[in-house]
Amino acid sequence: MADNGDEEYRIKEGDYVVLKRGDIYKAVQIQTRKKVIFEKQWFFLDNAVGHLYSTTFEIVSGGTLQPQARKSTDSSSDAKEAGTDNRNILDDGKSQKLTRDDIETLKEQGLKGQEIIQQLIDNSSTFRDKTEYAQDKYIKKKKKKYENTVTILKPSCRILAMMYHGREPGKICHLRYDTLSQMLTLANIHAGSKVLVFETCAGLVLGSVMDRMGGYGSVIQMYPGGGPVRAGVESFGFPAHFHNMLHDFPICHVNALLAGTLDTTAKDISSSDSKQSDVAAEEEQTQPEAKQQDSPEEQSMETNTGTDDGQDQEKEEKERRKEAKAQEKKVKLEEKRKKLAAAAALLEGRNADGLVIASRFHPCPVLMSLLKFLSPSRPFVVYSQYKEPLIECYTKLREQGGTVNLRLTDTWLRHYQVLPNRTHPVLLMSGGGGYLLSGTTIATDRSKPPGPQRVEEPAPKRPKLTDAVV
Amino acid sequence: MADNGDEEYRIKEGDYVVLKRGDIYKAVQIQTRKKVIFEKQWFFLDNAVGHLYSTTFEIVSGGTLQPQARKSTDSSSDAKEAGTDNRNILDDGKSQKLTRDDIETLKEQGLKGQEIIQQLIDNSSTFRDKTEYAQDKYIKKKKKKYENTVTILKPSCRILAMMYHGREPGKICHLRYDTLSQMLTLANIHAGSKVLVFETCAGLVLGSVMDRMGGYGSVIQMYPGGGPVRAGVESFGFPAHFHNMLHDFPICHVNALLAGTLDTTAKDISSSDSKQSDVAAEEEQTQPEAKQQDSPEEQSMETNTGTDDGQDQEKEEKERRKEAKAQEKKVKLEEKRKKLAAAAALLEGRNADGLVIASRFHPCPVLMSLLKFLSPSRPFVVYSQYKEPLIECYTKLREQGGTVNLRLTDTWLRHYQVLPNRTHPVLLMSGGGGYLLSGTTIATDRSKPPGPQRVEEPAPKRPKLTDAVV
Amino acid sequence: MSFVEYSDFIQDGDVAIVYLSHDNMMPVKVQQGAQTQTRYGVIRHSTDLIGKRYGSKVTCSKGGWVHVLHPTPELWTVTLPHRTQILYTTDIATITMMLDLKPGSVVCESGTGSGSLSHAILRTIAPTGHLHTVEFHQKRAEAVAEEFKEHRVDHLVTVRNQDVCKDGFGVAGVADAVFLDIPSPWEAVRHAKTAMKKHGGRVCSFSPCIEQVQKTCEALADHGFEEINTLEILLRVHDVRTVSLPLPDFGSDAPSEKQPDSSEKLPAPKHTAATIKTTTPPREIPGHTGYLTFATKPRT
Amino acid sequence: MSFVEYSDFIQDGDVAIVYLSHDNMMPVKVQQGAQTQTRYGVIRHSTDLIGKRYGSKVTCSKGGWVHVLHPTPELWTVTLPHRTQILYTTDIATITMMLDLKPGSVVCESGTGSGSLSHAILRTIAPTGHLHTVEFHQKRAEAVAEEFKEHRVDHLVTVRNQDVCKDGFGVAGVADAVFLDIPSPWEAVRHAKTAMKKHGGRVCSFSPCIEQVQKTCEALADHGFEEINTLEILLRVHDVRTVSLPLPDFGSDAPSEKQPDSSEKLPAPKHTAATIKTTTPPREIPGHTGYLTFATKPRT
Repeated sequence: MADNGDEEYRIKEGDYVVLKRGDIYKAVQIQTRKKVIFEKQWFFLDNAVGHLYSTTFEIVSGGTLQPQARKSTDSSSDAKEAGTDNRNILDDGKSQKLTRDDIETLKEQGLKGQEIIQQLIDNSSTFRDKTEYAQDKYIKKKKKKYENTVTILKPSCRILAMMYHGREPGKICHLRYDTLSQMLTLANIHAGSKVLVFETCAGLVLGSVMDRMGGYGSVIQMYPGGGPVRAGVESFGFPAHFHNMLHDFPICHVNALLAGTLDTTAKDISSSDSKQSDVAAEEEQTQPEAKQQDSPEEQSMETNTGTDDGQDQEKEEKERRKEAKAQEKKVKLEEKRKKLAAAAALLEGRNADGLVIASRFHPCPVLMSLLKFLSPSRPFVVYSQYKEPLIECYTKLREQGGTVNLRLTDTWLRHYQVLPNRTHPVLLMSGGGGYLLSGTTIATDRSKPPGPQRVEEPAPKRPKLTDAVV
Repeated sequence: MADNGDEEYRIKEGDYVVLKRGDIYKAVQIQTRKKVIFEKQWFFLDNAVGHLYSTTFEIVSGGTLQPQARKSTDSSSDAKEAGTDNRNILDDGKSQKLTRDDIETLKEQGLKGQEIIQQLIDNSSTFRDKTEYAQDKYIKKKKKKYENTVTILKPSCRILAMMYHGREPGKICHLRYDTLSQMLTLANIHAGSKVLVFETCAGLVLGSVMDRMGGYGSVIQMYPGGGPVRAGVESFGFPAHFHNMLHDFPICHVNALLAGTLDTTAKDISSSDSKQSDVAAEEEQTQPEAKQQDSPEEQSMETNTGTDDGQDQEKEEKERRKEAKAQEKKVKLEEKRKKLAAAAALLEGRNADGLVIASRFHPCPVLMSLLKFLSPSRPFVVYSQYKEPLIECYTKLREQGGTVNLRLTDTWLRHYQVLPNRTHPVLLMSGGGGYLLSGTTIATDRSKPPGPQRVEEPAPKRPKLTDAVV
Repeated sequence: MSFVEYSDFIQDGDVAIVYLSHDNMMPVKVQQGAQTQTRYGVIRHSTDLIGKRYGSKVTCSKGGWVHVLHPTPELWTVTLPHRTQILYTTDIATITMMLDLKPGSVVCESGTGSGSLSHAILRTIAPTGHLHTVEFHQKRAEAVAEEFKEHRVDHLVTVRNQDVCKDGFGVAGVADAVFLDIPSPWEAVRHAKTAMKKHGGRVCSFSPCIEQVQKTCEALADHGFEEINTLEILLRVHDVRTVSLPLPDFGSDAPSEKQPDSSEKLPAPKHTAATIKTTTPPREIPGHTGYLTFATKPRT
Repeated sequence: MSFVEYSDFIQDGDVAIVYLSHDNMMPVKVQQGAQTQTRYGVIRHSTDLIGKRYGSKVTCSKGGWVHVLHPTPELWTVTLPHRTQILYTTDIATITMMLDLKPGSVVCESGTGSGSLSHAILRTIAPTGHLHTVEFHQKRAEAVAEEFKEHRVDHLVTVRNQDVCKDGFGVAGVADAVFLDIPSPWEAVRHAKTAMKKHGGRVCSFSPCIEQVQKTCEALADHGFEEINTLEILLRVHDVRTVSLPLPDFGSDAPSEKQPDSSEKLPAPKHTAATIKTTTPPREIPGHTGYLTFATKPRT
């Protein structure tokens, strides 16, 4: 534990980390005396500070973490010996020889979760005869009840993608981790490029893009509604300089920017994205309605009300506070304005290197607008939980031209159990990981209107008579 | 070969059989001196008569079949020893030591296809180093070129379904064999029931239903256009009495039948399904256009032309022939009328036990019409190559009521290579087997109009906020 | 009612399937005077079931209603009492076709388990076929035999309580098809061969693990079986949904000179969302049931 | 142009991808004075390519036209000269994420093969990472090294021509990730461990056969690797199609008393077909590429 050059691998106060138990992950920040709840257990992470990442801790009384001696947390599953079918099982309700009291006694004796589970298995007359599927279910149930270890991991794109998919798929539009990996590759995300991201996936997609760019290049987050959502980006725990590459631009100015009518010197230009906190925006994001679009109006209404009369002193006091606030607001607005101008300048060249879209919005208008910011010969990729909107994107793009290599795909992901004499695909799998439309931009002759394109993507090699080709 | 009680297992003149080589199947009838072309080779089946089904024959000179000594036709693939990767292969074009002349010499020496292939493998310096995938490709290519055996099988639903899927998927609306197996099971096809079939799958689906009913019960083929298509039914080689259970009814009379206005005593009632031969109907079936619907008119036009004037004697002769023909036609029409009346009588009770639909037509109007002929508590299943039309069916059924247990599904089929140290899924798989909508009818209160139904099929257990439930 | 023949009306002694919802059905033994409790209230057999048409809507005591369905092997599969893990309809359908089953087929099966496949086999081979099914476990053999009687298919089936690996199927030279769903199918291959007709037939083995498949394929080849073919089939369910996709607001392309309060004058956006019909897969689906290995027994 | 950095314009010495159609692309080494033959005619590098913008349309001598694309690892994967079977983008994408690759990662790979994965790794770990790739076959090692030079990524990669199972990766304690695509990965597991950082990292082995996976998982466990996880990923392509479904004619419900010639007076059916947008899968698709086994090397 006391090694040299280990500093970067040690857990520090303020670090963003991921808690892990089995397949369950949770991203948290290390904060002193901050109670953390994970898998219905609460504890404090204070003791983890100074330990190496990937250490497994036992949760002991009072929610204190105690580092575990190294060596496998899943010995109980190693000890399994499945009966392959359960032809010898009779459900007489008497298969467990340990009583509730026995278990309490074991706990009092200081037995740890894993040991209790092993006791339960040893005392189950039917466990060995159960099918593997039934055994797994049994162990999982018992583990949930009695196990009390947690491993602290350094976050990575892989871990966070698996975490969101497992815990809160609704927050990331059900984007499965392997689908995310396809997006990053199909969009050729790499250091030094300029990438546009439009996402409503809690910042997971944005963070993954930033991770793959390693702090080199620029990422412009195109965001809808009140403000950019980036909760997920924090969980990556990027070094501070990574944030220098991150820019954002509200989509409500996209048309103006494209028309060349966006005046970034205008005072109120950023009114639409001020005030509303990320948290609020994120909360809204889980709502299916497009409420966010209305919020600017609501807000300007609010700021115009009040301040009619009142008691003199209080009034003065108020006035002063108000002025200070106004001043503060002004400064903030000016900052915002500058940021917006910087992002607009990045976009104006229409020479971005990549475009990644993954949102709950209809992808078609988003894609058609944002494609205009790409250089020719650059990849783009659009995610949707549903296939139909991507069919529409495909059709529009084929009509309009300006892209090649269009492909509508999804992936099929299967995990395996590999054990001596018990190798098979895992019995439950994800139903679907969503769909992707990917392609490459090409140079269009801007002087001419986009006429009907030569049909370049040929029909399947053996065209079927019943399939009319697009 | 001379066993007792084997008669039913021997190939007879006139039998419908299936030729097999590797994964390739072809259905033919045993006919004397009839040239058969299979996998680019021609031969005569005469010699097969009297041999047992499942015998493998060698095709010798003059297209004669010679029974092969029993034992495995794929020893060349057993002899394989794959290099797992092809890291030692260099493409210098010199890997095959046998020249074209060598091979010709081998042939002259009377070596059979399989032996030549083994020679080619033995003389390939790179074969052993090739990856398995490459080896398979190599053997397949060579087999196609040099092998000349054929196995004669007794047809079965399994074999014919695999044959059509492999050879002519367009003729059976790309219905994969496993999807067909689901249909037969989901529709609870069994002896003694009364089943409606609407298909444009060359008769494969109809034949499969008849096969599962074993000659007990009744099958009513509801057919579009000029006449019922049943080429595929013949290939099953059913005993004659199976045809007693088969009825047919043209869908153009369905509305009249449902309205109670169908008069099966009317003279011209069957005019719409006379004349046009099955062959012609089948040919049309491969056309995507709904041309067939027009054909009755075209035909009546034809029969009204000609016969204006000519030489006297010829005229008389013609007249007489015409009359004979007219008489013949009358008899045929009367037969048709009787058949139609019988089918109509079967349908009128609206008490069929099952409904199977698999066609190139839009399934929605077909399903909505034909469901009316089912008893309550009976299963139905609809196949479509595409998912979208079945979504429409589902939606309509949910609006209208009268069914429960609705499920839209497809299946994913994977074959495996199981060989010592070389076990893996087969490297190529079918892209898709089509979609099924299945369900069960329930009794509807016919006195009341079908009002909005209680939503009985609940939302997914953890409804996502972004999913508006139907 | 019988599992191999439809009836129109519910009778005393029938087994009917009470349909509460898509994923909530239950089998009921119909008995004069009996009652069945559901979450919608009580069903009184004498008044609510007997004499009613299958498929009828039955109003329960609490005012909720259910439908009473005629039993089929497929409905039985999703409602039967599990005494073991069972085979589901997707695998069953494939097995039925790939074993060439039809009316008149003679089939051997082991283990019988909870009888899910057995019922589907019986449906297909009736009225002239026969099923010989072997179950190692005595209680289970008795339970399934009782069910066959209740389902009025007992004339089509013989249940044997023995160890198929040691004692075989109890018949020789009669089967058109053999099905194995046991932990060590390779130990039963020779018995399968014995049970089958001299002329030949089809065999299928179901195993969850690939090692079982490997050993079984080897045993099948050793015993002269041909056309050995292993496959896997998975069902995918598509839930039909109407979803609403919000449309983004890219703003106006006019110069942005408007004052804060001018925002009130902006015309309301024309559309704020597009509605589409689509399907979604369930979040988790069965990813594996077992491998199906088929083979042909040649003439011997 | 470089495989790790975009350029706007085509220059002498670049490798460009000529796009003829969706399934017909070819890589071209751009050289002053050179010509490339395509089915649409000749492309003259000096006039048609050099100085042009990537993504431009180029009209060939026969009047047909193509697009010239900037190379990416993904375009390279579908156009590279096959010296071996290669890894495709679907597996590559998964490998990249599951190995935690990013700028700065140090990666060991064996075998290099045709370099399909290598290029994708280099793209991801640039500009500060390094790839140590080991290829058993000398000619192949030389060919891929030459390609790395042409693609201007040679500063990021060391190619070694040796047997990884005997000689390892030629480095120790430096790798964040190791990738194995060799016939006997279990023989290279100890070398993988040696090559990896003391602190730990991720390893992946790609194998087509399950027996290879079984041995590799055992070796990984024996060498103390953790979180051993085997998975498989398959791409499904959905071809967008417009299809026309004919509507059936169920006839009129009026009494059928019409005469033969009355048929001419029937009104034409309103619709004869419905047109829908849908997707179809290709008839045959890759059903298996290989199993991907991932594991974590813990701190040692």
